[in-house]
Amino acid sequence: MQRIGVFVCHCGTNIAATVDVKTVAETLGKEPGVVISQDYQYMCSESGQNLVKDAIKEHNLTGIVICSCSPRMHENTFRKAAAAAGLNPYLVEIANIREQCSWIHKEIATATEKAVILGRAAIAKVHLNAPLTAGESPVVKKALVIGGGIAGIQTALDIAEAGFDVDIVEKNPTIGGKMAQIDKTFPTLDCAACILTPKMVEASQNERITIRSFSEVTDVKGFVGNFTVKIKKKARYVDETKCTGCGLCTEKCPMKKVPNEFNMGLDNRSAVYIPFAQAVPKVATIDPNYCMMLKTGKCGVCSKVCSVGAINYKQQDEIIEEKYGAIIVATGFNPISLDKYDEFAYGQSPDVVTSLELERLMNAAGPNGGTLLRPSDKTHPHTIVFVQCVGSRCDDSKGKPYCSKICCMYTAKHAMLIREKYPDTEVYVFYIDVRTPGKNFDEFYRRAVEQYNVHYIKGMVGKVTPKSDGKIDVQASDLLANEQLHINADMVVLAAAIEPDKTARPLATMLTTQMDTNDFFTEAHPKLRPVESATAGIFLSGACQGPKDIPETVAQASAAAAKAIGLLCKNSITCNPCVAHSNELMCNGCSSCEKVCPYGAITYIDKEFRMPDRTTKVRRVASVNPAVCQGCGACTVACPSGAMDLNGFSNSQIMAEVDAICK
Amino acid sequence: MQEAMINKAKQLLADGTVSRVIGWKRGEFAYDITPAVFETAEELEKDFVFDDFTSANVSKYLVKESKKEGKVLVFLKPCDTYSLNQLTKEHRVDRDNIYVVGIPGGPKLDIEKIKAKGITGITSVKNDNFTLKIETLYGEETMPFYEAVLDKCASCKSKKHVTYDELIGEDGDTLESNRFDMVEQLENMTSQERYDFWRSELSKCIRCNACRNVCPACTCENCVFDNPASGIDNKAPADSFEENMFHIIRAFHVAGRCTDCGECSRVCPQHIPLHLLNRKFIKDINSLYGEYQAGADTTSRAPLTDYTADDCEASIVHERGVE
Amino acid sequence: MLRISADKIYELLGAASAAQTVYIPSEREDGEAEFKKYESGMKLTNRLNTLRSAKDFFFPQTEDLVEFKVDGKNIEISDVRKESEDFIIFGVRPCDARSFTILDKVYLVEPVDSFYKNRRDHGTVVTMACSRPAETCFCQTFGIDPTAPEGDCSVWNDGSYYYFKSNTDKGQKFIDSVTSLLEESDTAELDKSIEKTKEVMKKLPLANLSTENFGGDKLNEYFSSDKWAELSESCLGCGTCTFVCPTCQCYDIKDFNTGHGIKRYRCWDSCMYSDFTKMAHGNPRLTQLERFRQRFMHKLVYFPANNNGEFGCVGCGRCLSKCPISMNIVKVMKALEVK
Amino acid sequence: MQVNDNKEFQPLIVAFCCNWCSYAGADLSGTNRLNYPTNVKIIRVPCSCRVNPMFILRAFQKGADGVILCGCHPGDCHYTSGNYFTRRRMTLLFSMLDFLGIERDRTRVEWVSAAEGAKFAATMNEFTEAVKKLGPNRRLEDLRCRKQ
Amino acid sequence: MNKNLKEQVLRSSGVNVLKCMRCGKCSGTCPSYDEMEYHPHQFVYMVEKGDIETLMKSPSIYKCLTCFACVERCPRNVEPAKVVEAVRLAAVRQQDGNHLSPDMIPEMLDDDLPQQAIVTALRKYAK
Repeated sequence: MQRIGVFVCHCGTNIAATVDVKTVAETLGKEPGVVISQDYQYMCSESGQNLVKDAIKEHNLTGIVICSCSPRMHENTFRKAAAAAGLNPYLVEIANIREQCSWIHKEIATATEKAVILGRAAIAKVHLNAPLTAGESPVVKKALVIGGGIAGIQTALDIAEAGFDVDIVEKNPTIGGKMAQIDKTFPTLDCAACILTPKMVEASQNERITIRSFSEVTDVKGFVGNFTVKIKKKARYVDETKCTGCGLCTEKCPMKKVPNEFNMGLDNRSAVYIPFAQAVPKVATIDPNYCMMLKTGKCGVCSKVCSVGAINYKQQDEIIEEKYGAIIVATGFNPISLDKYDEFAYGQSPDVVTSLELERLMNAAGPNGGTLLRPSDKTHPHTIVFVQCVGSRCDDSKGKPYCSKICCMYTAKHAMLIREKYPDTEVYVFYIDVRTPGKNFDEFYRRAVEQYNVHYIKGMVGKVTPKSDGKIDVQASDLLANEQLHINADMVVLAAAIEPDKTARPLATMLTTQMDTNDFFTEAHPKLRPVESATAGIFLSGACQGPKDIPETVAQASAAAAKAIGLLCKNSITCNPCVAHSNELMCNGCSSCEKVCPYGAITYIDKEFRMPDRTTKVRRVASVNPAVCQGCGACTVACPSGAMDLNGFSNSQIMAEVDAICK
Repeated sequence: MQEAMINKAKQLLADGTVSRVIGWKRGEFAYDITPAVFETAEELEKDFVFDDFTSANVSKYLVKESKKEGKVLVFLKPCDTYSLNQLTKEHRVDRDNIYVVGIPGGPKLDIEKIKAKGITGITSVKNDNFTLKIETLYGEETMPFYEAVLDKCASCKSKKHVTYDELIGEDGDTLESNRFDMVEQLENMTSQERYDFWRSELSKCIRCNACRNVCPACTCENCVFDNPASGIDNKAPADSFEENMFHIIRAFHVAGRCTDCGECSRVCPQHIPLHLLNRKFIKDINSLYGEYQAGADTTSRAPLTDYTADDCEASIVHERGVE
Repeated sequence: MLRISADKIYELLGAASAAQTVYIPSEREDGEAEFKKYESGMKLTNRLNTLRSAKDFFFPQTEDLVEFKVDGKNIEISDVRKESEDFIIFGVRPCDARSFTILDKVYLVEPVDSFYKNRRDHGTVVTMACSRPAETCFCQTFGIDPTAPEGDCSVWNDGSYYYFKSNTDKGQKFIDSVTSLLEESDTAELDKSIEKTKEVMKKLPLANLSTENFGGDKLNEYFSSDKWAELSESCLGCGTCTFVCPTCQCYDIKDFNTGHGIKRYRCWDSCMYSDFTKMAHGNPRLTQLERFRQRFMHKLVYFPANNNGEFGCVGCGRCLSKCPISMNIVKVMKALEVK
Repeated sequence: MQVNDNKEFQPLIVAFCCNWCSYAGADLSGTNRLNYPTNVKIIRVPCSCRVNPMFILRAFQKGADGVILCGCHPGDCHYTSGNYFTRRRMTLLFSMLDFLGIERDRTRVEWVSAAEGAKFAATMNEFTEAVKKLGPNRRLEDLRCRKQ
Repeated sequence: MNKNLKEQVLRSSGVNVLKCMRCGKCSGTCPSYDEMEYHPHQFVYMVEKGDIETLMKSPSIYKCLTCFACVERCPRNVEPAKVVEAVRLAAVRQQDGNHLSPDMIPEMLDDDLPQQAIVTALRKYAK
């Protein structure tokens, strides 16, 4: 016989003002199975919890119902209290008589009546609650970092530092990401390569870190603590273990007209290439789209000049399968395509460039060896116009709705660097707002204005027109002067919005993580769990979660690492016990449940059954992996025989609630 | 045809390909044919029958039979092959243990339609150039063949065998059928008219479970309606609600899995047009989620275990149809 | 004998129904016949028999037994039995009429089933002799003469007239209530028609089916017969045969929570069902073979064993025409008999 | 539910709400003190895809006059795809109920996010009104359960 | 501030002026900028403030070419040209009273007057 305790909370006057809590407690006290029914001022307070605990002990309760605020508020509080008093925490049910009763109704009589009904439903349910124990599942002590930019590198270093193995999967031939392409960093103006490349080297030398460059994740199975990941190692036609990175092949390669993606296509590279001097791993890669040998079978120069015989034209893509306990996503960002912004004439004039292109133009390792020259005629530009918010802060139909966050600061940096190096150059920055929240950020921007005399104009460029004399007419408004300007510029630099990498969405599908409408990964909680995804064991690092500058990226990378380390430290993890389970005696093995399971938690086994008539029968039956199941219940409805049921929300429990409500 | 089938079965028994044959066994009268398992040539010779009344879909017996020792030969009409495919897809039969011989389909006859004409004391029924010559204790009667055709055959959807190891006779094609006409007719009625129609039909239900037990999609180890733990078990329709409940849930459980073999309506002793419920689901699935024929193959995803991000909303039910 | 011309039969039914409810077999849209409450304008069916048997009148498919109400922690029990009103079932066939005798042997012996008795006491069974038996008929096998029906009152129809004869007080009361419409006559015409029927009876395909090899003493002979496996092989385990059968008398008792109380009710059960007589330990008949065997052994062996040789079948032929796979008691009898 | 001559018919509405979006949305409408009728009683389920057609029929059997299902917006399911299955299942089920002549306005699916407290309240107000107009559920009730 | 006028302009333009983030791209792109006393971004802002009458009195409303460059380029889809057009319409409507009466039009016709002008005259000046 059940012995159920009912506890009705006043929540001060929050509940008691509209619900007659005494009547509720009294009425529910008469329900079959209820042995004690009490009301109290604040049930969640320590003394309130003690009241519950004492009652559990005194009346030897088999289940409790708390009529209080939403279970989303305090279900855990009361579960813990029950556990402390020796009652299984899953024998607790909450009747939500605050958010879903007292706060929305005004009449005491009807609100009280409803509170009683909600209480009855909870009692009906708790009658059928079963004590549940959380299962455990082992943790593979190894992490996977997807993306080898600064976020991925930092995360990997931190995890390795803590003593765990970690693999970095990078789709490009080298790690380094966007930061490797950047010239200087704000607000300190130190050289990006100087601070990044030592970290890249550190990562390559750390024996706990395996860098899988030129590789992509193709399949993810499993669950927190136990992911099985398939990684495609793309053929680079060079044996990584043999290549010394001497670069001779790249020099001798006759095919030299390949747009150099590292320099944003502003110059060319050879078909066999090393992206940049400090690349890690420093290994050549053959671009099959341009290599004459691979395309026509005629050439083979690189193979001839390679002294270690590292060239292998017959190399194939390779699939590697690895097990990981945690996965950190660090897929980063890209500037958006500017094709649809005709008014800025990007694509019409080579002298209209994006900010990232400007980084390369100014970089010592860039196409011009660090001298800022116009791409069109390699002359020195005297007037440069910067346009902010290109594609950011737009209506959905016009671009990205969000602020790309980093543009204000890097534009100030660019303006300052140009004015510093070429004081004869006039620099105009058209802005809508200058956003500089961050340590030393506003000071940095003020320096650009005050010390370097960069012309900041509040207003927007309306039209950019390349002229026949090679100049560029920039038509813009100056909102403060209330006039329209025409600037005869030599170069225009567009601060293109940034967006998540295109590989992020298919990856999210593989990882069963959520994304927002802009394809940024969604964090488990926007405030309290910013570096975890809602899917257990998947963490978020860097700009894949939202626009970030380098310090923020590194901070989040370390935070994600800390969360991953927290997981890897455990030998096993506790699973949610409210999971599906299949009654094998009723299961038909029809596979309906497996098809609707979003987590692949259901597998089938052929199992021998001893039939009541003493014969043996082998039947295919479903089996749920409780560590993988997240408890959605999709399978329970797909199952025609009703063999599949859900702990904590069983068919009979929900129907008991329905019955109680409809009584 | 019967001769050819018996010979084929005897041959396959003799050469050891199969150890049993599922077919139809002659009864006491012209029409009372029972599905049966034959193990010897003698049994086949004596009782095996294939005629205008061998309408039963024997594929469901394979759930049991295919798991026994030795391969089983089964004669399947085109419509029955869809059922077998669906069972194969749901791992309810061991296809490797089945030897399917495809045989031509109907149209088969419905003895109830003959009896409904007031014809009684039937001793033999012969098809003479599409006129039925019916011998009775009270003299000979005739009626047009097509007036006695089973409803399920009258709206045949396919003459094509979707799975077989061997065919006797030619294979046919899927047909343009009028099978949704009645569903559409009902859809065009007012809500009240539909309600009245179904109340008068479903109130006849005696919960004999013949529809469920004959259905090749209803092969649950333990049906929810027989399982007291399911919370919805019941044995007799004690209230009009329970008549509705049973038929709605049963139709829902076979939705996307029902091949429209028509057995449910054929066996209903009360002549409730149960197939209309299944066809309603099939029609909805076809129109909302794209044409889908359960049992046409063994790999496709069933509509209810599948989705697309731009599926219609449930409110579509409110938006269409007459009131 | 008293008779009424065939064209006046509805006048008679109308008169009878003025005093109490009269049920007659009439045809519905799908051509099947069923017992319906007589209202003027309704026609008697031409079909030999109704789809469902007449047992519903005394032993309905579901029936409330008792109600509980829970108020707080108290339980209140109430008796829902009501005295039945008088009614007449007109046109019951001889086979169905005999089925009542069989049901009586179950429900009217101690302990008497008061629900059944209540209805039985208030019902008057007016039987109708058969004139056009069907190929599925085998009532003769069980000693029923379809031309001499039992029941409270027997009726014959020779095509032109309906002849009436009372067998009990209740039957006499029925005749008395309509006596003004009846005329006295000889039975020459009727006898001729009965003779004709008897001729047909001899030609029936199942005319030679005999029960001589069955009875209460045949338990050992048949229980372990290897025929059961073959016979039950194709059985679907549905309850069609049971539910159309006039003599199947098993029921299950269930509780239903209405939200404001518990209704305890009984409903027909079928030995063909997998949960038949399921108890705490499970089901005593584990496979369809055993359940199938139960049905036929009950009718052919167990029932006669307990009821002075009376069989639990009346040969109405309903299961012959309604079984989805055409397995039936005739096929079972024939198969078992073969030595 | 009871219909008194002097009292307006008060329908009983059962609302199944998914834990992650709609139940939170219902909480939010409480937090924001947005009124909706007491007729609505909420049952919490982990995901809208947990709702078995049996539950809906059961509610009607036991005296509900309307049943509404609320879940995360398509694409936002906490479990990735649950509500997509819900959508198909309920579309077909509601279509079947309609086919059997059960009033369409007694059933409904609505997507309510955790942020849409106002939408939750508005939906419940609207749905209750619609069911009120239909009057008591008679076509899909169990007479044994009718309240005296 | 005339609330009714603001309502009218908002309704007839169908524009949500609150979407404006004051970037000034409309004015940066406007070919009639120098002709105008009030510029496209000011139209949006002044309509938001409800200062419609000032705009209605300004010749600026007739300077807009309705080229829709601002509509095309506005990052927030505010559609300033529609606001200008709505203000212009408000001004036209207010001319009530001193409009031409239809029977005055035939006198003014001459062979060189384009057909379209007649239609326009009736549309704009009839009640």
